[in-house]
Amino acid sequence: MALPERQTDIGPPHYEQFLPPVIKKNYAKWKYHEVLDPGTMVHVAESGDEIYTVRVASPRILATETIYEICDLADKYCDGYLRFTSRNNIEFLISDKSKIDPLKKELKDRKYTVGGIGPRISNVVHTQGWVHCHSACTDASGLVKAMMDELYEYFTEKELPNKVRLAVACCVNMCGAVHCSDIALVALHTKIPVVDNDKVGKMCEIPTVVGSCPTTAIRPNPKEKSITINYDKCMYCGNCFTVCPPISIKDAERDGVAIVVGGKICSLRSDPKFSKLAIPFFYNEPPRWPKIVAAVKNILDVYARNARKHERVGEWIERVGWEEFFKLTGIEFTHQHIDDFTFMRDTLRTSAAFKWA
Amino acid sequence: MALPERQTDIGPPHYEQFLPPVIKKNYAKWKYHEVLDPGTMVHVAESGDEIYTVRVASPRILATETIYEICDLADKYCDGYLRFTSRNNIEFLISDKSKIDPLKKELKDRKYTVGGIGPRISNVVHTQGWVHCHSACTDASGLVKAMMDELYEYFTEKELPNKVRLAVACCVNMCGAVHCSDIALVALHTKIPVVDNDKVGKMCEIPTVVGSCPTTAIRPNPKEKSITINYDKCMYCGNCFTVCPPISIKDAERDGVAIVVGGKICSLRSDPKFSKLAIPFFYNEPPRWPKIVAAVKNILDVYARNARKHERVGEWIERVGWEEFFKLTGIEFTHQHIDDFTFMRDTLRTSAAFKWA
Amino acid sequence: MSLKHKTPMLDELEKGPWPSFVTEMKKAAKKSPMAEDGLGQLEKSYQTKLGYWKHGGIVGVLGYGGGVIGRYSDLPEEFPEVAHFHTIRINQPSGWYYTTKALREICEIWDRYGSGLTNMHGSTGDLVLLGTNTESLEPLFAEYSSRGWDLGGSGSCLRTPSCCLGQSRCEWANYDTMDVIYNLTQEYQDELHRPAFAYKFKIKAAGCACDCVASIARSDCAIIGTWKGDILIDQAEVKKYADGGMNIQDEIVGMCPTECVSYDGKELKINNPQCNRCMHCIAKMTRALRPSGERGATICIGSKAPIVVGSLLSWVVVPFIKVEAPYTELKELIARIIEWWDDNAKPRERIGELIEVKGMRPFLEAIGVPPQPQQVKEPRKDPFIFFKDEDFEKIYTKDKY
Amino acid sequence: MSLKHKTPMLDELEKGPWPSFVTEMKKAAKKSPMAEDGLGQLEKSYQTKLGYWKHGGIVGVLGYGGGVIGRYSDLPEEFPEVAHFHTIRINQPSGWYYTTKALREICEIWDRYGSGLTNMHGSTGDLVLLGTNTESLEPLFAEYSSRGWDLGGSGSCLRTPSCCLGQSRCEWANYDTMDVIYNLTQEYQDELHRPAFAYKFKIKAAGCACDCVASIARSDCAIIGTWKGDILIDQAEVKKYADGGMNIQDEIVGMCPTECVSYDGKELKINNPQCNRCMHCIAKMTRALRPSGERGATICIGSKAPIVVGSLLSWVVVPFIKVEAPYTELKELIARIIEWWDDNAKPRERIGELIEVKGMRPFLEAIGVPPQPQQVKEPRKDPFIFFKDEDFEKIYTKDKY
Ligand code: SRM
Ligand code: SRM
Ligand code: SRM
Ligand code: SRM
Ligand code: SF4
Ligand code: SF4
Ligand code: SF4
Ligand code: SF4
Ligand code: SF4
Ligand code: SF4
Ligand code: SF4
Ligand code: SF4
Repeated sequence: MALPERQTDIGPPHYEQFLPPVIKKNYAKWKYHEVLDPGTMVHVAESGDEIYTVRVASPRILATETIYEICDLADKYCDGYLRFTSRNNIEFLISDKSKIDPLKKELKDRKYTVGGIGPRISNVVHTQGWVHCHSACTDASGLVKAMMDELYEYFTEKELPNKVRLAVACCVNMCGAVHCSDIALVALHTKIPVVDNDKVGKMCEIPTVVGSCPTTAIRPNPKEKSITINYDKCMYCGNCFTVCPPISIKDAERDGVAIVVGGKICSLRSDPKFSKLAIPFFYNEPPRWPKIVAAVKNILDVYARNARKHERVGEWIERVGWEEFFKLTGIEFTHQHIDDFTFMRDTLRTSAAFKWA
Repeated sequence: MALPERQTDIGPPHYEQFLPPVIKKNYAKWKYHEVLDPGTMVHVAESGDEIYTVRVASPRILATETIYEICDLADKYCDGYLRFTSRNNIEFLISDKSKIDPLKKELKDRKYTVGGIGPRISNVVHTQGWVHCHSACTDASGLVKAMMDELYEYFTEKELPNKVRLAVACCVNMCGAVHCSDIALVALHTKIPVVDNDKVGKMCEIPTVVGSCPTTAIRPNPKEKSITINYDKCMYCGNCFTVCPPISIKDAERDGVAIVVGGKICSLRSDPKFSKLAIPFFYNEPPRWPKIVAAVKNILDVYARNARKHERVGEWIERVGWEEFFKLTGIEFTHQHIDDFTFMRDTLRTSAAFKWA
Repeated sequence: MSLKHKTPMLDELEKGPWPSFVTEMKKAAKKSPMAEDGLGQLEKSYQTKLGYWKHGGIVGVLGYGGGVIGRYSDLPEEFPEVAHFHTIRINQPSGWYYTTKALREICEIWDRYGSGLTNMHGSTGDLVLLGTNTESLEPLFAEYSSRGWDLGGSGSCLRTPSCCLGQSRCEWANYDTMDVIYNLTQEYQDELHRPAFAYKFKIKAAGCACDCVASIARSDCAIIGTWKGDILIDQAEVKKYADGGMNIQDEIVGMCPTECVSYDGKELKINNPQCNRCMHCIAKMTRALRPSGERGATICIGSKAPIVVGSLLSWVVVPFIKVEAPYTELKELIARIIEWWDDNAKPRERIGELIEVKGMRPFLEAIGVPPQPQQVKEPRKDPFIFFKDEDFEKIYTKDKY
Repeated sequence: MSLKHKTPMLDELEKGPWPSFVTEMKKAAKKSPMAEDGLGQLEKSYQTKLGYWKHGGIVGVLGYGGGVIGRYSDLPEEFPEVAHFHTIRINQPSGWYYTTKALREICEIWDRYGSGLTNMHGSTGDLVLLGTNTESLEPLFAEYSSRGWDLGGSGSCLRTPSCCLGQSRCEWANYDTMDVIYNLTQEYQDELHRPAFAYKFKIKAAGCACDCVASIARSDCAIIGTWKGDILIDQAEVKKYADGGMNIQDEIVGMCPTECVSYDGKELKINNPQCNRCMHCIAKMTRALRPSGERGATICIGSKAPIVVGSLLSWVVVPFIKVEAPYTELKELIARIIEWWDDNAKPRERIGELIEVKGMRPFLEAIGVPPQPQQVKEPRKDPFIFFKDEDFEKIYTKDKY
């Protein structure tokens, strides 16, 4: 079959063609919304028109087969309109109120998971992991699945004090927004890279490699026409490996996962916050990483029990203090928790006032 | 006259010999205190014993003649006991209540200034200035005198929302605790140093000089056996001058004074805070620096009018926001206010929530 | 049809109620040998706790420098079908809205040339097609582009811009995020497809301070909607919230960061000049409160992931800018921002890192924005102040400070 | 007697109500030609807006390396009497308590050999004698030391330690600041008088979180009193404050940073386990509230002035330590702190700067203090975490995290 003629630089299709008529009509004229249940909300326009949204969980990796099925549902109940959210959920956009319940019923029958709206957990922003990335220290999709099986009811039903945003990044490049999440996992290397001197000399520019290291752990090794890494200074960020592939940093037994908590993105109430280290290291335990899942669950439960309504995880911790966070969660405080990098000044305590815990 | 025999490493005299008997008796057994008026307070011991303190302002530079006079007063009213405070005031320690009023009367007659206790201004922590330091960009004592003449009633009478700690440093070495004061002056150079190439080569170690510059503005100048300073990188800290005298940084027309505000030391209510830049530069205008004095007065007045009871300057500003501070004081916000040094990350705004002002 | 590889570990991840990516991979594997070997290699990773992908490699389509992430297996003998396993980034439509017709078309093409696996969506926003070989790239591009779909960004270029759904369904959007992103994407086609920058540059647009697209944390240039004007109060609706069980004192008054809301049990009051527009009260009482007055956006610059000196959040650079079609002011501003960065950055230096190196002043001066207190949480804490000669003439000779 | 130099500018500073340093200088000038020329040179500085002191110079007394700041005039011809104008730092007594007898003695000696000008006191705490010449140094030292006064520190040494008046007159002191400082000063005589450190090291002791000696901002090692136990409440006294017009709700409850005080108009309650011991409530209601239980101190390390990378405040290193005579535990701790610093610091590197370079871990390990949440405002924000092999054995193999 002959290929059609290619075009270049046309950009994405105009969004308008994908908008349901009720949205086109009431564009920029919405008045309010209401969350009807954990998976359903309605937006009401100045005109009185309404659009209903039913949100469905997605594993983000979708086979085309599943997308066809979703399309079938959208055709049947939504006049062929749907969207995805910034956290990779699927949203069915319903103009005809009477179709909500039938849609939900069919979704249930087909084992889709409805939920994620309002003060609860939504989908987990995550990354490629072993599925596709050369840089991964773990598998993101597997961690998400294991975690969400355990936290399932917080997506489908249970309320929390506020939204809790989870994320997983499979290396410190952090494609997955882990740096500002309520609770997140970030995978780490914890061993200094192994240098293949022969190849480094041939494949990489030594000054670039030396310059890539944020802690100046790398020195040229003129004898070998390669580089050497200072054991005491390397903190395994992998940046040298990114710029020079023969520097190998993967290690089956010492790649693992840290848990960070207390980040946030919106400016409501308090400024956006970075996530902070809660637990420095877990070994990879595929396929279900049970210790990590239990630790996340524990943190979430402690938050749910202790935070005030509308308080995000980070807001709650800042109110009670990190001393209290470690006490309440039973997490051990280690040398790893004390910043020795760029935020050190910012994070060391400079006050005689603190809690004993 | 033959000299007495010198001793070494004897350390300071034991404090006990200088304590009034009532203090010795009630040492570590004080129960409470009360501020009776801006210059007088009483401390009451568990035993019921009392010690009265009358606080008197000092210019810190004291001629022995004045000290003799103070001693005469202390002999007359305090059984020969007195002390100085950490902010360089003189404290008369009175065990006999009936002597308070006569002491105060005599102090008044002799033109001493009584005050500084409680929620008001106390003495100004300051440094040597032109009186004694080679590094000075201004005269600290003169600034203090000019400022305190204007703020006098805040020492002797008027209440403020809380203590307001003033300080003056005559260069960025900041011997005067300016970095954590409610309102403070710090003197600055604002021109890059002039290098005496001949002398630098002879008197200084070039690598030390190069290394002394925090912004890497200094490069070796092998041709001249000296150094060169990069105009664009130098921010006039004077550190090169400290390690190498032939680098001269004083400049009569461009040495001046900045005002910083909002610092605090104690941990009450909020963490200790650094002072932040309020006004980046004033020319030196001896003997009375009228613009600086007016600017300090303005900030103090705005604080006095707007802060809540017990709020320190920095606490008030943090509550209302710096946008509001600049609006209320009418101070212009300039490029100089935006940190471009080590605290940059810490101070740039990372939130969509702020006030228009 | 049974699959080529045994996957006992991955099978564990088909259990449990949350939708399983393994199930998705198996679905695809039934139709695609690529997906089948992808699954096999993944199982091996689960067994050994190691990834088996090589370190990139440059592949692409003619005339473009990005849009495809080259990926090769380390174990091409064991998993020949994923010897190549490139991903394709398709520039998503604003707000991730689709019709089923469009989605089906995308899938049908993908089934013909690729693994049948997708990411809906990538974390920059693209519609990611997961796994194909080098030969299929040109045909795929011909098929997609002829139907109106173009590639997204990868490499040192303008990355695919993205936005929250904004005015399409949200009552709080202060400007038309979807239209702005559509327009900017069209404007920057060349910069998006032909990496010529020092490093990546990301733009994200959120309609309000809720920032539902994480712009302040994940884009070099965040456009965040805001307003200048009072919050209008519908007291009848306030009463309904109170009657409905809301504890207005604790949930609204007590949580307003500027202490500017008060409530006497009857009437809600807002001290508008003190409000910092954080959106909390509006978000939690959407029927009762709404912004009024002039609408526009705050531009924040510089956020990025932690490599290599710790994460950055974006910094407020332009507190307020009007955002109205044809977006001339906004486009000119962004052009100046990118130009300054591109002129000054070293390779692999993001704009936030560059500003850290140079300081805000040269940046603000280059883009023509004056210093304003809104740009800082607090003024500088050290006395190491840089002056230019002209500052003395301009500012410090005035009688006033 | 009229003075040698006209001082029209300085004369302006004799006006006004605040005590005038010019008047002091004139008083001294009448007796001392040194003070007279000092005044003259100062007037010249006021006229020209420039200082006229040379860049230091090393002078001192036999066997000591510090305690005297050498100072020479740039204009020795114009002001010959201040060709030398050194200052002498006399180690003040703890708490700056004096008898008139002691003070007079100090002054009499000073009148004989020096300018008659003093600083009561210097900002490190010393009694500073302002201006003498090189020949007078040995006689001065003989006179002072024979009468029980020793020199304070200058140069790269342990600087003169200082303290708030503590238990001598203050109800809040959690330990005996004056005794601790006396003991430490005696312990470290050699380190104080013979600069052998990399740079200066300052110790300051405050009896409570009011920190009346600015230890957390101005000393490398701050000893700040604290307690472990409840705040005791005398409700009758609370009532008196209320009756006296205190708005307990606004002034106490509303200002407690941990929200652990409550007041129902009758009874004040404190949720003690949540209290961070900030001292606010106690300070503002001293008759009603007082700490109880175990007393001791928090050790904070590292503060300094801004040169060269911005000021530091001291960091909590040891949240709680007992401080009881003979202070063995405290002394050993300080010895380990100074030893680690001295072993590792480059010239002119303060301990705070060194910790920034090395990280907290090597420091804490060297001084034998475990990591504790009290040491941080918040845990690290980046994922660049350093591990030692033994960490994996010790911590991460446990079933519990
Ligand atoms: C596919 C995607 C993850 C995903 O599963 O969604 C992704 C995947 C990769 N990212 Fe990313 N990044 C993706 C979004 C992000 C984000 C999030 C965002 O854009 O909102 C970030 C954090 C924000 C930021 O830009 O800082 C991100 C920060 C990085 C970094 C660190 C960049 C930095 O300046 O710190 C790298 C490293 C690099 O560029 O060398 C990186 C590099 C990579 C590479 C290309 C790995 C590499 O070193 O070559 C990954 C290819 C994976 C693969 O084989 O498919 N990726 N990357 C996301 C893009 C999909 C899309 O186009 O929609
Ligand atoms: C659909 C979506 C935008 C899109 O274009 O895709 C969206 C939609 C809405 N957001 Fe959002 N938000 C969406 C991602 C986000 C994000 C980004 C993220 O999570 O990565 C944030 C920032 C999170 C953070 O701060 O870390 C976000 C923070 C908010 C907030 C602030 C919550 C808070 O109080 O801290 C609100 C206001 C609220 O919930 O009261 C909000 C409110 C809303 C409202 C109610 C706005 C409206 O009136 O329509 C929408 C439904 C809320 C809900 O799901 O409960 N949305 N929202 C995104 C749905 C993601 C998902 O599938 O769950
Ligand atoms: C006399 C005194 C100021 C005063 O008027 O009170 C003083 C005076 C000098 N200080 Fe200081 N410092 C004095 C307390 C301080 C303090 C405050 C404190 O100790 O609480 C500080 C800030 C705290 C700190 O240590 O960081 C201080 C931080 C400095 C610095 C900056 C050190 C740093 O690490 O950043 C220098 C520069 C240097 O050491 O080269 C300095 C250097 C100097 C020199 C020696 C100037 C020099 O470069 O050689 C000054 C001699 C002035 C003179 O000619 O008399 N002085 N210096 C104070 C000592 C009196 C005393 O012994 O009681
Ligand atoms: C005498 C002195 C200690 C000494 O050994 O010399 C002292 C003595 C007292 N201080 Fe202080 N403080 C002294 C310097 C300080 C300093 C250090 C400084 O200013 O450099 C501070 C830290 C200032 C800061 O935070 O920036 C200080 C912060 C306090 C506070 C906390 C104030 C607040 O709420 O922020 C209190 C409590 C209070 O005032 O309620 C306090 C309370 C007290 C009490 C009431 C303690 C007591 O029960 O005896 C004493 C009388 C207070 C008064 O003057 O109003 N003292 N006090 C110092 C007098 C200096 C002077 O002449 O003015
Ligand atoms: S976070 Fe790291 S491993 Fe994961 S997709 Fe991004 S670059 Fe790859
Ligand atoms: S992994 Fe990071 S810290 Fe270690 S040598 Fe490589 S670049 Fe440096
Ligand atoms: S602040 Fe500077 S000028 Fe003033 S005494 Fe200290 S070193 Fe000298
Ligand atoms: S004054 Fe400071 S910034 Fe300028 S050259 Fe000297 S050391 Fe560097
Ligand atoms: S960012 Fe604001 S405007 Fe955009 S969807 Fe979220 S709440 Fe609505
Ligand atoms: S938007 Fe935020 S700051 Fe403004 S009134 Fe509402 S809660 Fe307060
Ligand atoms: S620091 Fe505390 S103990 Fe010492 S004088 Fe001040 S209030 Fe009293
Ligand atoms: S000491 Fe501070 S934290 Fe503790 S109860 Fe009093 S005000 Fe609250």
